[in-house]
Amino acid sequence: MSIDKRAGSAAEALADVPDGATVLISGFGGAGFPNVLIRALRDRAPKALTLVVNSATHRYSLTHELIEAGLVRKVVCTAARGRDNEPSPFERLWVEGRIKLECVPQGTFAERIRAGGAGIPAFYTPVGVGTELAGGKERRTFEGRDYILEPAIKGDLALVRADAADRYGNLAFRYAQMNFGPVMAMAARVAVAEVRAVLSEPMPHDRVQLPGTFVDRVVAVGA
Amino acid sequence: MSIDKRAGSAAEALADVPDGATVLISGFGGAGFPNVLIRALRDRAPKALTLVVNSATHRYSLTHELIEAGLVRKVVCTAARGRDNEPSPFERLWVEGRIKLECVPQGTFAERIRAGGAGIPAFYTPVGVGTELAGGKERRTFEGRDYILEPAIKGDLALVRADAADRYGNLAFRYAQMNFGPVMAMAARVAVAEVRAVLSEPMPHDRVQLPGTFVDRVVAVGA
Amino acid sequence: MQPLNRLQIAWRAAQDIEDGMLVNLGIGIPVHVADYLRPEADVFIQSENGVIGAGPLAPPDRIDTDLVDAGSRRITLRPGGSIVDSAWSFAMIRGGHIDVTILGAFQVAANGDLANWDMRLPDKGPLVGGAMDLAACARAVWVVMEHTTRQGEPRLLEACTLPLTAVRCVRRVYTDLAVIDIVPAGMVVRELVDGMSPADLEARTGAPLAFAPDCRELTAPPIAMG
Amino acid sequence: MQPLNRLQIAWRAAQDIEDGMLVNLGIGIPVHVADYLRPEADVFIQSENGVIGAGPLAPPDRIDTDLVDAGSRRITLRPGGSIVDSAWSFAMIRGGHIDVTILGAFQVAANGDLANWDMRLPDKGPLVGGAMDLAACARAVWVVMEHTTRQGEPRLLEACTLPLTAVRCVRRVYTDLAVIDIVPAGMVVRELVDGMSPADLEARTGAPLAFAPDCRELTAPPIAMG
Repeated sequence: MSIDKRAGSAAEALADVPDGATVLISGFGGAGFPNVLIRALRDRAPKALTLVVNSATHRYSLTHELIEAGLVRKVVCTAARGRDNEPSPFERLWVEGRIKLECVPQGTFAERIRAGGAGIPAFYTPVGVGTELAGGKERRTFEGRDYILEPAIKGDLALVRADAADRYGNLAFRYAQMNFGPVMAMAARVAVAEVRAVLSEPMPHDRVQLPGTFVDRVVAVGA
Repeated sequence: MSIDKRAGSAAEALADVPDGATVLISGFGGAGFPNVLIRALRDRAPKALTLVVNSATHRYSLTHELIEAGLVRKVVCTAARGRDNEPSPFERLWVEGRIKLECVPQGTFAERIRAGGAGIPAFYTPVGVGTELAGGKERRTFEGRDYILEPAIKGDLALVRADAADRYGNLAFRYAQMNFGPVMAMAARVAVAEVRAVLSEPMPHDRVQLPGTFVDRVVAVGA
Repeated sequence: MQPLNRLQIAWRAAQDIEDGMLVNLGIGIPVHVADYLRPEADVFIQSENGVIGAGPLAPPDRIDTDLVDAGSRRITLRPGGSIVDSAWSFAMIRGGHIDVTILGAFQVAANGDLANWDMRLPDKGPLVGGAMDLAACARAVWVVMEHTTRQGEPRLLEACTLPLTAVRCVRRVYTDLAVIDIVPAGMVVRELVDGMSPADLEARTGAPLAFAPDCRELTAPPIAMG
Repeated sequence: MQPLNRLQIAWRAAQDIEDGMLVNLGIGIPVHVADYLRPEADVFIQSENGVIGAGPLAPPDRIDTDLVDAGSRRITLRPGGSIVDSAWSFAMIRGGHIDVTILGAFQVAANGDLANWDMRLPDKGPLVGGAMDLAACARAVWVVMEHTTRQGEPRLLEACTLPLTAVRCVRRVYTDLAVIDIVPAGMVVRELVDGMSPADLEARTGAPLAFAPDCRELTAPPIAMG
């Protein structure tokens, strides 16, 4: 039976997401948010999710809908500050103690996810040394410089946005859509991509930016 | 003054390589060997080099010429066995104790070089646990599985082969040429690429596989 | 005495960018540095979201919602520019490949400690983004900021009181009043705005200042705040 | 009694590859597994040098010296195939994304220990390549090898005597005489070549063998050694 990772709809692609799942969601700087998948996840409504997402409050991302719907137990992110004076949905729940937060420097965030997908359980980084985000972390000196130990992040599910896919799950991104997509897909047990279009032919090898071997399901959602 | 990384010749690109340099050389599986640069390095003849190269004995690579010329103090590699019954140049010097060898599993080799370029001083890996290549390395358990600590590798110089470059040092590779090129260029203080052709125009962004910000000098050498 | 406005601070920092540098610009005043680069300085601006060679803002008819910088601004890509994923982008940052990052700050200490990520506002979440990676790992860290808070409190201090971004990282500070280098002995004033005495500056600064023997006047061309 | 030849061993292993698997094949007998995959099993073959979807050897008129596998063979790329750099290739391997790796071996122990990288030959250097990464991190490790050395010494042992590649990693062994699973209790023979008694196999094996209640005949179609 030949490989075919095309799902009929976002809902179908997410039909098996369980309560308690750790969900990695791509997108940064206004590009690459898998908003169709995020909304389908909200509709499916699994409970007690842990979200691993660059921003808990980005205005172009629908991540806040998962938070507002009360589906999220914890957010691991680099940004949790809303733009407005009025608290964002995340900030409201966080101040009330109803949602947990792990704030991570962005490079450490990307590298911990990459490590999760690449079989590295932990690595040392100079980032955060001497700051409160190093609190409780092992500190170690290599060649006269201080570093802290950071653990890998893995997910049950990754939601990724790309431009094009083929039946094998190969992905091509437009411009800054890429951001966390490749590492998140690699680090998750099940990676689902929404794309503008699914090609009818296999993607040419030199256009593939993320091999389909890291992608489990693709959904065409249009522009 | 506008950026222009084009060197007039391989010799010019390597004119400042000092004795004792650590040189990373790309190429694997028969593709991506920077043989024009390797020969230019042999002609320049810096002494007491440490080579970081996938194979010390590959028949399509000219690495052996550096070894035969007596320029190499140590080789860090994944493969040091010649194909023939008769010892290869490396094996002859190694058996005589005139060259040092550090044999590294290939994924650890790639990851240590990437770490060197990515500011990671050390990371844990499951590869090699329980083998003699883990000898002397720190062992640690994460979530019930054993890992060893591996240090980063950095270089003074990287020699890389690609298909095309532009004046900014952007590189595009053909097929399996890529292999260690990106991580080696990133991990070296000075990265030199030999390419089939240097484009007269800037490379289109979606053709760039290694940004020129990691590449210092490019030399067109033809096919 | 005419302090520089925010765009003039950006202009002044831009004058120190050298040919061929790879530069990262933070959100706020720093992104405006790009507008004042000398044309002959062939600079690549890196944005944490993976854009290498960020160009000017896109004109309305050329906006592409996928071509954005880390601040979600719709930008263009300069010739020779390219885009990498976040792991590569931060490998570039953490690996020391960024020549200089220009960041905003809440506070800078005499030893180079930087606080620029968390003002501890009530009801507001933290936002660290790439600040810690950039501050800890760029080859040079320059800060552009106003010399004091709106309430007139100094931002240059003996020790930061807000949460740190990175320790001993800032090399130079551009403010509306002065250009100050941070060296092992502390803060050294290199340029001072016309009409301000060393004592005036010291009164607005929370750390000891040395004045360079060749301390010059801090000037900038007129630039209207947009 | 007709032992399988090397290509027949590869054929037998190929029969166990399931639909859609991502498979890595070692140098030697293992690469030939690709030649005997069932057409309906839509398999991607990964090669350590970054090729994902390695196809058959290139015909002479379509050889491209840049399109090679980890064994330096000039290959083709299957539809949907792509190529990544070595860091990504081994992220894929070490990260547990390879469904099965089929490797050659010098020795396999009853606890699944594998020795396949260093025969300790005089005057010959070591060659570890990607063997340790694959053996330690693929979801399943299968070995294809001849049951004994040319000198008739067993390769299946209580404990390996040659340097280990990885510990407790081998799940299944295909030899010219038998198919053997490695389970926590030790080696279990699943298939045995016609005309060989359990006692005969035990005599050629250096570790205790259990025989599955449903132990079958190991058969393969005739394949001439090229």
